[in-house]
Order: sequence, then structure tokens, then C-alpha cells
Amino acid sequence: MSMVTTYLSWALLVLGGFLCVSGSVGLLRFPDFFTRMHAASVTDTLATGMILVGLMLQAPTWIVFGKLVMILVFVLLTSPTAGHALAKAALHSGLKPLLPGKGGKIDADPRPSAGGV
Amino acid sequence: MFTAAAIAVLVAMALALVRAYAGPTLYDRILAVNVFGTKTVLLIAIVGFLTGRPEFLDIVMVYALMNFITVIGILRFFEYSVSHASANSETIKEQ
Amino acid sequence: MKIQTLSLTLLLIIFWLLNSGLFKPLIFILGAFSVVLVLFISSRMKVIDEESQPLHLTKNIPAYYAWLLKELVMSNIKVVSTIWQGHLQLQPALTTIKMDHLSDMGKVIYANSISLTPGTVTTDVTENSITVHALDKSSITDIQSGAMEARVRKLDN
Amino acid sequence: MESFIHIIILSMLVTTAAAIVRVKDLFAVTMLAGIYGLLSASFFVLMDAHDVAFTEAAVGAGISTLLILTTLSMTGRFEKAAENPKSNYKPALALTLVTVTGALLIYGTQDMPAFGAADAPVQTHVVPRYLNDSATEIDIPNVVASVLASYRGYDTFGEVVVIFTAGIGVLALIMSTVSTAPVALRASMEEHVILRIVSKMLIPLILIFGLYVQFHGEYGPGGGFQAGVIFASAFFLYAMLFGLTAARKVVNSNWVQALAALGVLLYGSVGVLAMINGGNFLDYNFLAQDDVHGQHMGILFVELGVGITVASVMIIIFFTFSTHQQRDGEPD
Repeated sequence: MSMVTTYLSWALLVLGGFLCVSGSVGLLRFPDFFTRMHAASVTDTLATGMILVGLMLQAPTWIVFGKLVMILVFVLLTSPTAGHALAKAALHSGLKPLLPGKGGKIDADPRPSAGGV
Repeated sequence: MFTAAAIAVLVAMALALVRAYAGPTLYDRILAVNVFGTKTVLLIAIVGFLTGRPEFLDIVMVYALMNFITVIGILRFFEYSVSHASANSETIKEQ
Repeated sequence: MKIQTLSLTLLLIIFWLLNSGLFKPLIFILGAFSVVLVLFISSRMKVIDEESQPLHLTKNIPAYYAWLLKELVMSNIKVVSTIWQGHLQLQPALTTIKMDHLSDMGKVIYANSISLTPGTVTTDVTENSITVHALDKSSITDIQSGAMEARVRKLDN
Repeated sequence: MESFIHIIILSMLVTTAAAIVRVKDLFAVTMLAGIYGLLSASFFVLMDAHDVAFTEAAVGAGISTLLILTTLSMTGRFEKAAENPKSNYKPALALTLVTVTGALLIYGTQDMPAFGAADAPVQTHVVPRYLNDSATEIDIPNVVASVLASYRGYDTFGEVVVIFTAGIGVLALIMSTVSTAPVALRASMEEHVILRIVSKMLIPLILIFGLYVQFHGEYGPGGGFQAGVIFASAFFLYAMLFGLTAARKVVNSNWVQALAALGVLLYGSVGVLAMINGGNFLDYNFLAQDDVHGQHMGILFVELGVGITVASVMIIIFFTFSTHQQRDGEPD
């Protein structure tokens, strides 16, 4: 394996790990279910993709590579579907999303730096 | 590098656990479990490489499939219980 | 035999070989048996049709995914920067957007692409509209511009 | 470094367990139990127990969550005991019992050998034989499979019978309260276009993956138990989306019940066949001309029997539960 793929793989793993943590921080910080959902989808898509591609670059055999590809395809197919089903169910059961008034913004985090950087 | 990624995933798991415990609505909990499942997929995949035995990917595949079925099952459960007087107290029922 | 059955058979064989990676006579026999059994159950379940085997998409899908990947990265950067904001100020929105007729498959690709990009989630799909919850109002404007819809439409035909 | 990860996962396990005790909403408990399953599977992977992790992945985190939920929909979502003064709710008694048992267990660990110690009984008793001779006696890469299906064939036979009995138990308990009148089911998720199409794509792949796990138990993690659960879960997904009536058309209940028994029968027959050929019960060496071939055949059929029984029993339990739940859930 060349140095380039190794470095690329490391970069993807670290970046993916950072996105994972970001997604979960968003899951904690955001004010209501619907906004949290957006934070969760950060980790489901790009973070999963980056980490799995990072692993693919270091796959020792073609079988491992193939399995990682299949896992990625499954995740990319199922996670938006599950997310959509969840959002639809929540909305239909009467859970109201938090929405700002005309032109206003939600000041969701009155204490700066709480749970943040 | 695998270790760094594994620790990042673990931190993310711990945060999702807090959300699963705190709720407040049941949909938050379902979301947290779903996120937790995705994290487990990643953790097991990384750990497989960390220990140099990537054949664990079969387990990861099972998770990727099971996670979906579980979420659908949970949602299905609520379709039944809405008509079943025990509608949840945390969300407002549809008028 | 329907073309969909053929493509599913091929898919199942590839899936088996990729997972197994063993080239032994016994495993081949068991694999053939498994493929036949799955085909039998699938046809009883009536899940083999153009919905589950969208062959008409195969030609244009790589270009679409390349474009979607770019969108994915852009919206990820946006959402991640919102998450790490010191002082959270959000403008979430829930909007129903009109759209012209799409096939069921087209709807699935469209809705899932919207859900896949962070910052937007499809909450409902009907015959001529799609309801989207967005973390930020600007994402709604992006969808309303119709760039994604046009691409899905091109794919669908 | 690895022990650091162990500590993190173990402390998350403890936290989850504490949360499960504290939360009163049984639905939240189910969700947390699902997380507990996911965590224990990760821990098993770290401990190199990948067959156990595989089972936990399929059963603990997936199917049991579904089954607990269907049970909840029959019983109600909140713990009632605490509010009702007349109930026999005595937490102090249970707590004392648990504390004493826990203290005894911790006291007991004092006498246990250190983890991984070379002179521990687990390393000196029968395990060396399994590890050293499995390659020549049975000749399959996954020693766990050879222990499970061959060296400990009796135990596994017992387990299959237990699962079969559980299926019969569920049928006997719940069927008696359900009339056999056909239930009109609204397949409410069928008009859910996205779920419908994605699931249609997934179902054949889940089925073939289940069969792959079934037939590769000798080479990697997996085998009849896990395969049965994965295979059955495809039917669960189908039933949840297209309704029970449609699912019952695909799989005839009588066939499934017959198959559940057939799996156990297949396992037993392999044992009897070995006896007919002059060996002991389940001694696969007598199944073919040479020992290794006999072992291979024996394990293949025994695992198949396990898979058939597990899948059928899972389908029986899920269908019976859902039928019951549907009748209860029907608006008056």
C-alpha cells in the first residue's frame, strides 16, 4: 500500500470521528426532536461514509473491501428511510416542531458555551 | 489512528446515551437508539481493524440490517398503541 | 422469466460470492440452493418488480450520486458549523413544496436524497407535494429552486 | 489502549443498567435495553467472543426489542405497581435480595483465577483438547462451531428443544385466548411509498444473508441460531409493512409449525443415524467413511436443523403476538 492511501485513510478516519462527535453534540444541544434529527443525520451519512471509506483503503483482502462497500450501501439506503419514517410518525402523532415567528430566530441556547466548544 | 476513531465513536455513543435517557419525547429516544446503532456499526468495524481481525464485518452487516427493522418495528408499535387508549402522555394527540 | 427476476438472481449471486469468498463445490451447491429458495420466497411475497429492481435507473445513477455527494459535503459543513456555534440561533422551518408528478421510484429517490443531506428531512410525500423540515430556512429555498427535482426527473425517465 | 476502551464500554453498560432501573416509562426501558444489547455486543467483540457478539447482535439488540414492544402493546406502557397502594410492590425486599446476591458474587470472585491466567480451570480442563485437536478431528476453521455442534452436540440439542418448547408454550398460552376468526388488517404502512420500496429491495438481501450465515457457521461467526433469527426478521419486516394477512398468505401457519418440529427432528435423526451406523448418539464419525467427512456432514445437518427450528419458532411467536395485539388494538 502506498503512503498516499495510508495518509488519506487516516485523514478520513479522523475527520469521520470528528463528524461523529459533532453529530452527537448536536443531538444533545438542539432544542427539539426535529432539529436533533438533522444533527443525527450528519453522523449517519458523511461520518459513516468517511470512516467506512477510510477502512476500505486499508482493507487487507477484496472480501473485506466488498463487505465494507455493502455495509455502506445498506446504511445509505436505510438511514434516510428510517429517518423519514421517524419524522413522519412524529409529525402525525401530533408532535409540533419548534418554529420561529416571522423572520425571528430561536434563541435556543441562552447560556453561551453550554455543552459547546 | 484506528484508536482515535474508536474513541471518537465511543464519545459519540456516550452522548447519544444521555439523549436516550433524557428523552424527553419518545421520538427522541427512538432517534437516540438509532444513532447508537449506527455508532455500534462503526465501532465494531473499527475494532475489527484495531485487533487485526476484520472478519467481524458479518456482525456489522447484521447490525446495519437489524437497526432498520427495529426502527420500523418501533414505529409500527405506536400505530397500534394510538388506538389503544395508552397513547403517550408526552406528545399531544392528533385532534 | 421477467427481466427483474434475472437481475435479482444476479444480485443474489454477487451478494453471496462477495460475502462468502469461498470457492468450494459444497459452498457453491449450498449457494445455488439458497438463491433458488430466496427467489421462491421473494416471488411468493411479490417483491420482485420494477420497484425493487429499478433497472431503468442504472445508466444515469453514477452521475447523480456524484452530484449528491457534493451536495452532501456542502450541507454537512453547514450543519456542523451550526452545531459548534457558541450561541445557538436557529431558524427551523416546516414547508410543503409543490412538485409535478413523479413515479413512485422517483419520489423515493427525491425524498431520500433530501433526507440524506443533513439539514433537511422529508416528513411527507404525496402525489404532488413534498413536506420538508429544515434546520435552516435557506435549505428550503435551495429545494424550492428545483435543482434536485430536475436531476431526479432526468433520472426517472 | 484496549483496556481503556473496555473500561469505557463497561461503565456505559453500568450507566445504562442504572438508567433502566430509574426510568418508569416501560417504553424508555425497552429503548435503553436495546442500547444495553448494542453495548454488550460491542464488548463481546472486544473480548474476541465473536460468535456470542453475533448472537447478541441478532437477538439481543434486534429481535428482543421487537418482541418486548409487542408484549408492551398488550400490557400497557407504564409501571403501575408503584402508584397502587394495595399492590405487593415491595422494593426493599427485592433490593435486599439483589444486594446480598451481588455481595456473595463479588465475594466469590476472590477465589476466581485472574482473567486469562494460564492455570485457570477453563484453560486446563477440556478446552485444550478442543483447541488442539479440533483441527485434526473436525477440520473446520471456526472452533466455536465445532464445540457447539459436535463436542457439545447434546447441549445444543437441548437448546433447540428449549426453543421449540418456547414456541409451543407461546402458541398454547396465546392461541387459546384468540378466536380464529380472520382479522381485517389495515396495512397502514403499505401506502407508505418510501418504506415500501426500500423494504422490497432489502427483503431478498436479508433472506440471502440469513442463508449465508447459516451455511458459513463453520468458517466464521454464525450458525443456525443467528441465521434463523436473521431469516425470520425478513418475514417480520414483511408482516409489518404489508400486514399480517398478506404475510400469512406467504407463509402458511401450519407449515411453519410443522417446520419447527422438523428442525428438531432433523437434529435428532442425525444422532439416531449415527447410532444405526454403530456409534453413540450424535457421534458424527459414523456418518461417513472417514471421520472428518462424517463430522462435516453431521455439523451441516445439525446446524440446518437448528436454523429451521429457530426461524420457525421466531415466526410463530411474532405472528401470534401480533395477531393478539391487533385484536386488542382494534378500535371499539
